[in-house]
Amino acid sequence: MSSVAPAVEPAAPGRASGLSATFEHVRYVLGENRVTAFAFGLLIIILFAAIFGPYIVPYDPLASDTAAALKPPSAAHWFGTDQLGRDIFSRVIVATRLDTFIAVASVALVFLMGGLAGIAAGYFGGWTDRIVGRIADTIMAFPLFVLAMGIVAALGNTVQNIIIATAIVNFPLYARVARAEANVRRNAGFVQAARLSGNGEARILLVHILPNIMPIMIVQMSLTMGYAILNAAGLSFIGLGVRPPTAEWGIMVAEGATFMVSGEWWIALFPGLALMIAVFCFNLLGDGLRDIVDPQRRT
Amino acid sequence: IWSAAKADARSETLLIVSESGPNNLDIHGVGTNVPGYEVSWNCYDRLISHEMKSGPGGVPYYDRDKFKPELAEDMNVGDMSVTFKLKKNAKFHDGAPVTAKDVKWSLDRAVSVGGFPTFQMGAGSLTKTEQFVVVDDNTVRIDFAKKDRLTIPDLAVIVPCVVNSELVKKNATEKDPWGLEYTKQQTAGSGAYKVVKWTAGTEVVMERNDAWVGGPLPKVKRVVWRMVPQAGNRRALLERGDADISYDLPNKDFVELKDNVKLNIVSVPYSNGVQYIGMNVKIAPFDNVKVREAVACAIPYQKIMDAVLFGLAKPMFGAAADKATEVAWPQPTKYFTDIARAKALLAEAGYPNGFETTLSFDLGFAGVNEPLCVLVQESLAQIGIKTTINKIPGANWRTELNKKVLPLYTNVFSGWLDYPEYFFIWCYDGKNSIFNTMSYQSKAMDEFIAGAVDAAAVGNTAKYDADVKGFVDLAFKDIPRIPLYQPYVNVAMQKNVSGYQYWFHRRLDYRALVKA
Amino acid sequence: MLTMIGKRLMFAIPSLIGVVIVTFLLTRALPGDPAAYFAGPAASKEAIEQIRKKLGFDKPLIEQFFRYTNDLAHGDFGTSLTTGQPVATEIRNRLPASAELTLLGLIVSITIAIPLGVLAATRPGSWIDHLCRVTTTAGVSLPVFFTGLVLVYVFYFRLGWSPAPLGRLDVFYSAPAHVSGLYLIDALIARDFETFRSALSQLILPAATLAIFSLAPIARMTRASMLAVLASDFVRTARASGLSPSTVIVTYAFRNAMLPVITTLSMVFSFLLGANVLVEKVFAWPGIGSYAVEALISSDFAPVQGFVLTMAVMYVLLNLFIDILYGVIDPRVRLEG
Amino acid sequence: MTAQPLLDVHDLTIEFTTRRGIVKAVQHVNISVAKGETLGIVGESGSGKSVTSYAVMRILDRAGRIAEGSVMFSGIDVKAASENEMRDLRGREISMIFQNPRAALNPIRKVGDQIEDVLRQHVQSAASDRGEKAIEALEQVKIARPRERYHAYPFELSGGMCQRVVIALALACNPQLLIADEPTTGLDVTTQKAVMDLIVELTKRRHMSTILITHDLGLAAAYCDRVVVMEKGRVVETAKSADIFARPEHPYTRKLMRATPRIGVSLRDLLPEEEVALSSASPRLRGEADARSAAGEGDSPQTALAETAPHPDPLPAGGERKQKPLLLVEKLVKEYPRQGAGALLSKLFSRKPPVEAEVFRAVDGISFTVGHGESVGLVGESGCGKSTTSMMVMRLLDQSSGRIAFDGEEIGAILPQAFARLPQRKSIQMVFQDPTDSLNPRFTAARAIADPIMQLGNIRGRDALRARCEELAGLVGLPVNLLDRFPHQLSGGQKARVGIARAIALHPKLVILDEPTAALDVSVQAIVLNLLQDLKASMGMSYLFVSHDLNVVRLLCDRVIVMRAGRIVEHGSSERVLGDPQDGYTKELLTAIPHPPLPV
Ligand SMILES: Nc1ncnc2c1ncn2[C@@H]1O[C@H](COP(=O)(O)OP(=O)(O)OP(=O)(O)O)[C@@H](O)[C@H]1O
Ligand SMILES: Nc1ncnc2c1ncn2[C@@H]1O[C@H](COP(=O)(O)OP(=O)(O)OP(=O)(O)O)[C@@H](O)[C@H]1O
Ligand SMILES: [Mg+2]
Ligand SMILES: [Mg+2]
Repeated sequence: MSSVAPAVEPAAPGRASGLSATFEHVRYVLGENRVTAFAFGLLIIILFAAIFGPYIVPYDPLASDTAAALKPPSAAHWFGTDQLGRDIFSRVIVATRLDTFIAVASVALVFLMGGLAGIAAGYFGGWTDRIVGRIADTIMAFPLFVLAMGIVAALGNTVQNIIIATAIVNFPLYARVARAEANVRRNAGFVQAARLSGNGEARILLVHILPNIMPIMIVQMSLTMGYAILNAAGLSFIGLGVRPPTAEWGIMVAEGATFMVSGEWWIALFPGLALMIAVFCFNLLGDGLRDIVDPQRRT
Repeated sequence: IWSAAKADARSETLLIVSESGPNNLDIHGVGTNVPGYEVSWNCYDRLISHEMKSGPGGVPYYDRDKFKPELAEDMNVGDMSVTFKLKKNAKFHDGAPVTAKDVKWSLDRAVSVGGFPTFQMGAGSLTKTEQFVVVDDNTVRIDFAKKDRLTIPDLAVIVPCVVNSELVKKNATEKDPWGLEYTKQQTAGSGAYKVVKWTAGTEVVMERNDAWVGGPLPKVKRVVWRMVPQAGNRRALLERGDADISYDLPNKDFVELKDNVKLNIVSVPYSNGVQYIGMNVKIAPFDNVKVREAVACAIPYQKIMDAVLFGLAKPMFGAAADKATEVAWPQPTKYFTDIARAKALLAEAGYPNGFETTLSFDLGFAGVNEPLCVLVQESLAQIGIKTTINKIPGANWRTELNKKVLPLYTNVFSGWLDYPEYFFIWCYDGKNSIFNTMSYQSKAMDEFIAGAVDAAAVGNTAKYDADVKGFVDLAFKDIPRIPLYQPYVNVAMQKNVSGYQYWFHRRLDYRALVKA
Repeated sequence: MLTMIGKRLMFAIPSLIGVVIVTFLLTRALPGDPAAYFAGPAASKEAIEQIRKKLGFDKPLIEQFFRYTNDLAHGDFGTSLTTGQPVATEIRNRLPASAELTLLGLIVSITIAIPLGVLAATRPGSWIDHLCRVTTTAGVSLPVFFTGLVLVYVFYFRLGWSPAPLGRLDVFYSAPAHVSGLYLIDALIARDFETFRSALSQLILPAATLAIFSLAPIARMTRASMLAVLASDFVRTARASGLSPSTVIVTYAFRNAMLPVITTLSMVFSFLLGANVLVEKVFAWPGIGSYAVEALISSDFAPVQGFVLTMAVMYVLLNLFIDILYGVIDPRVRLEG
Repeated sequence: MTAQPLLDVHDLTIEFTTRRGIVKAVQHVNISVAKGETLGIVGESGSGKSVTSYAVMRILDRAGRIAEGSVMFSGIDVKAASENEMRDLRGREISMIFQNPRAALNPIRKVGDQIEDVLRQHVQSAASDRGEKAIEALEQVKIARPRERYHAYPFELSGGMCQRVVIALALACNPQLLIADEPTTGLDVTTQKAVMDLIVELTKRRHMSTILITHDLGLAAAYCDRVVVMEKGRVVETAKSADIFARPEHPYTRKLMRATPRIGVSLRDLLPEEEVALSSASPRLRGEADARSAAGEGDSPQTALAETAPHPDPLPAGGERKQKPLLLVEKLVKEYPRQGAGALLSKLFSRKPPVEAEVFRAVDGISFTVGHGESVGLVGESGCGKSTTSMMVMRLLDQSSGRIAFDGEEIGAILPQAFARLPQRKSIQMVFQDPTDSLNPRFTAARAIADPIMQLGNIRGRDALRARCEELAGLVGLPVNLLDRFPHQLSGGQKARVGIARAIALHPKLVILDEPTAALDVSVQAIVLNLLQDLKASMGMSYLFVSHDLNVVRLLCDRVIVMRAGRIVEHGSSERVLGDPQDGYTKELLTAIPHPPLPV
């Protein structure tokens, strides 16, 4: 019976059923806002490179060819070659996967830590709130980048530790946003109603509050994704990045920086551009998502 | 827009840029770093120094065997002692005369403070304060503990510098009897320059000591030494003519700057220095000599020379198969890149499918080490050895080496005293010094080394030559470390700067520099 | 007001304690061995052990911690291994350099971002709005070190417009007499305009680098909060009362919109202090950021601890300042305090 | 009124460009206001009242524009005037008072300064005596101690005082036309009356014209000379207010008028004529009959109920079990810590338990009962503790002291967290004040209704659940095809039904209704109230009905409890309390209600 129900209703404005309405809305926002549509396009390219990158690149990103070292961009090497004659185009493309992985993984991790802690703090208040708040305050009091450096330096510079460090550094941000959102909802009518319906506290938190906070959190995630990439790049720049010869944008920029003055601009420029485009894309997308999620809050 | 006075100041000031600066102005201090040596060398005097000769490419190069007086007026070598008469008009920066008491106090200090200075003194068999005797106000005698041909040269290195003992004692405390805290922050010597301002990590400003008697009055009045961490910026500064000298630039920059008509580039090989790949012979599978040989055959030597060093180094590989071993160090091995042979050797050693290990390097020298390791990694992968590259921050590098747990790594060693046996004592002797990072132990090796040392002391040339050839051959046969190349010291200067001299410590000697 | 300050400071104490503990543990977890470092290149194992003992690193962690906090309580931050100087002195010497740079960066950023945000908010959806969004986002998307390097390359190396990236002053100028430690201000006090110009020209590129990075959050927040305020009832009332657009925007909308922006500023400042670390490295800036990086890379405990603690205290003070500012603007907060 | 009117709106059409295309918010509207006249604009939410007034002042949103027609104000063409001319007009000639006075004032600017801003803009006084003028303006609106208030910030004033400041602001420059857009919503009934009287007095004295926008027909009729009725962007009727109740011409006006709760009518009378007929046959209401037939369901709700209801014996109101009440509340107290920094600081510094003075009693020892099948009204002005009381009874909030017995069992001692899992939870349910806020935005209507059943009910399986949801939807008259919608896709009345369906899903014995119609339009309110009435009759539930609208309570409740500042001031049967109030406060409440003229 329920399956026929939506068909009965004529598609009056604003009354389209859930999914298609969302889709409509997304399409509207993308249509209205060219910039977001553009970011969306970029995201697709980035995801494509991350997934298929290793299979489509013309050269092995790790293979050196000292005879062809430091060649400027050409038909054979679109982005030129680096000191060891590795193809920069291939390296930039292949690095997409690692960099997006670092971004996604650290964001997922901080969402699990900060997001949940923040929601619990906002919802339960009291001691939970105080403890989570104190932790967030303490982390905030650190110069964040230096904290990330410290963590990576202490734990060792592996991808895993870079992810952990980035997640920890973002903890306060997530905890605060989640806390604020949960706090305004803790006494909302629908939460009271859920209590009346016999939902336990944990269930209210996870089933009723969390999904309502998700949109805001997704925006937050998109924005911090960019920050995660920048953070990893910064760590690489001071020598705490992933291990060579792994292709990673930050490392490539840092290595290329030495060559900039001597005229081999392409070594730093292309990874730098890739880095910038990715961060740019995530940032714009975050803005766009905010539009979709909550047009009032657009910034 | 320069005012006239500023332009004047500019012509009399030398602006040096480098990556890092001193952490201590006194070489006797605890943990003084390499840039600190430069301050010590220019601001303190020693009793004697070396003469110059013409080195590779016509660059003035210190003469290992010839000494010239610095604070001493003359040197009188006896059978078991050496006597120095001090220059009468020598004065410290504060005007106090340099006396025999100061010299003894300084040498006592060097052998007493522990750590590196004491150790370096020991390399010349200078270990006890009793060896330093004040004969009169102007005369010092140094007694030999035993016959050692390194004793006199060791008096010309940086460590046995002469310190203003009265001034430092005034500032010493009970806890710090040698006044190390005081000399850490200011120079108290009689050298050609004195530090007038030091901001750690930022700049050192030195001014000429016009009353210097250690040699001809230097031409440069003022030296400003700035730390510029970014190599690109250092190059930019040079190319734009803002900096006068930079000496730690990537090799590539030096190669390219050679073509720059406005600049003057000097490249000189490190004396007694080698960059090598080390393998810990106590850790499987590197305990197997065949594995070590296989690795030696798999190193992409020429690629490293080209892509990493841009030709600015002396190859230490690929000597002709029939070439006789020389009585010299360093000298090339007979290894060259031969993947097929490497594979065969590895199979013979029982690792036909290779193995996994880590390849470590010092992040402080990442510019060279990183591409080098990436090339080595790639090449080793071809014979089945999978390596993970492990970057170790400079400060921890020594700690890690000390633990002797790194299976495979690259490093440079170079000895101040340019004698083969000096190098081998450090790096190959069974006494297992910290520079014997491979934990290599061999009775035969120890005998060759001891033999050479003794032969040198008594001047037995034939025995000496045989022993040197013996230990070099053995080192190449057992191959615990694979020499790659002899690095170059590269210095880039503006065309109007001249007078560069190469010293064993490889730091700048301002005293000879001239800015036109 | 005073009670509010007291309250704020009291609330900050637990975080500061947290910071001290975390940094202590973090630095101890660093891989280096300061004893080996101190012992020098050719030291034996025994010599290293001896130095370890002398430095107190052989003691259990708890004891080391108490020693450290005890020293801290006496104002002793320890001594840096790499530079050999007492950390407190170094921080005191270097802090003004970082502060001058960060503040100038922030000021530049604010003077650009806030008008931009206001403009974008008054014309939402217009080209200026999109331009504001895209340019500021682009700014925050660039890794700061990359921006810095490119700026140096273009403006110093290629064009020669900017002086050599050699720190705070040209080699041939001497620092003005120390009053505030900020060269710009000190030079003005000393009426030494040549030095002022030199210091300013050295500051331009690094400050611009920081400003580019911090435009986005400020502009965005300004825009968002302006939009919200412009849509609020009291702005409508003001309009309906016929107040002139400038009065409406400045007196009514802008002052209210500033409240969340000020909160953002504290975030941005803390962010900039982090970014500073990289910028200082690029521009050979003798600030505390580059100092901390070097120390961290070489596992030099004392400077890292000193740096983090200084930063944490600054952060607390900054927040206090912002709270006070908030109170000045918003009477509701004042009353609560 | 033969002379040229002060304001003449002719054939006005206003369009908004929105995400869903162009919306015509107002179409072909004609309104005129004569000098000295008070005109009421009445209509339900969204009917275009505000937009019309914004157009008059030309302060429409960026997205809106006057598409057609003209607005003439004393000879000036508002549509064509320059922005400068308009600015002179606004505030000096025409001014406006908005709903929610607190939000209408700049929160961080002293009220005196805000008044001065207007004076300065319109050069109404020299700089020197501007302050005096502002104080004078405050005096005019009868604010006590105007000199002090001059320096006050809006947050330091009560809602009523804020509204007075807004009025002072609007009248500061002696405009000719005052537009008051729902000036009293959000205020207490007693304050409401004071404010309205003030506006009328001031405008009359100054011979000003007034437009009063409201959705309360009673209010309009009581204060206006003429009333304009708007529906869906169009004016459907214009009449003298004396006539409009007597001879409503347009069906919409009639509907509105009927739906307004007033003395001497029954709940049924509130419904539109055509639906009274329908509802007498079954409790189902308009929209639901056709929806159900579309869904292919034919059973009458009573039968459906009889099959599943655990309590199939509906009791008549005030039945024989009255002696043993369903709910017994005794000496219930709720204390909150007093807020503010003082309390916070003292908490930080002292370890002593908080002393008596530091707490605030929101509910101060009240006792009452609710019998089986009885409905009890709880009335009182905002902040008197009505919601707090209901929350405690619901076990959503812990009381400070006192006891609560439900159906003979003590439930007062059970902590709110523990109560969720007890069987009694099923028996006490609640319908919330704000239907939007009480629905999870991410749950469909069906999911929302099913939630209590899934947690506490014994129906398992998707299909069974679905069937039960549809059944409940049928009961509350919610078309089945709306069950798959999300809250934002439902209208206010529909959302209210979802909330009610959810509350009755478990056959509760007691339902607490916390101002269930406060957010709804009168006509929707009428329908919902009837629905509640019918459900109660068919399911034998008891109600505790919280409201501040005495007229509504009179219609729905058997007994009334009047609260003030946490205490009960009067209680008794509805007729008695509302017909013959004993307490002074109750009397005051009653007189404050604007009474529309009775229909003939
Ligand atoms: N900025 C806007 N953009 C789009 N549509 C709008 C805008 N403002 C108002 N509307 C539409 O205009 C119509 C009339 O709105 P208006 O505010 O005049 O209603 P109202 O009669 O004042 O209702 P209420 O009693 O709720 O205040 C509504 O349907 C609304 O959706
Ligand atoms: N959590 C709380 N902390 C402190 N005070 C509170 C809290 N909740 C309510 N109050 C106070 O208790 C009093 C009673 O509030 P309650 O919500 O019961 O009023 P109400 O009669 O329902 O009013 P309304 O008609 O506005 O809903 C109010 O003065 C309110 O400010
Ligand atoms: Mg309205
Ligand atoms: Mg309430």
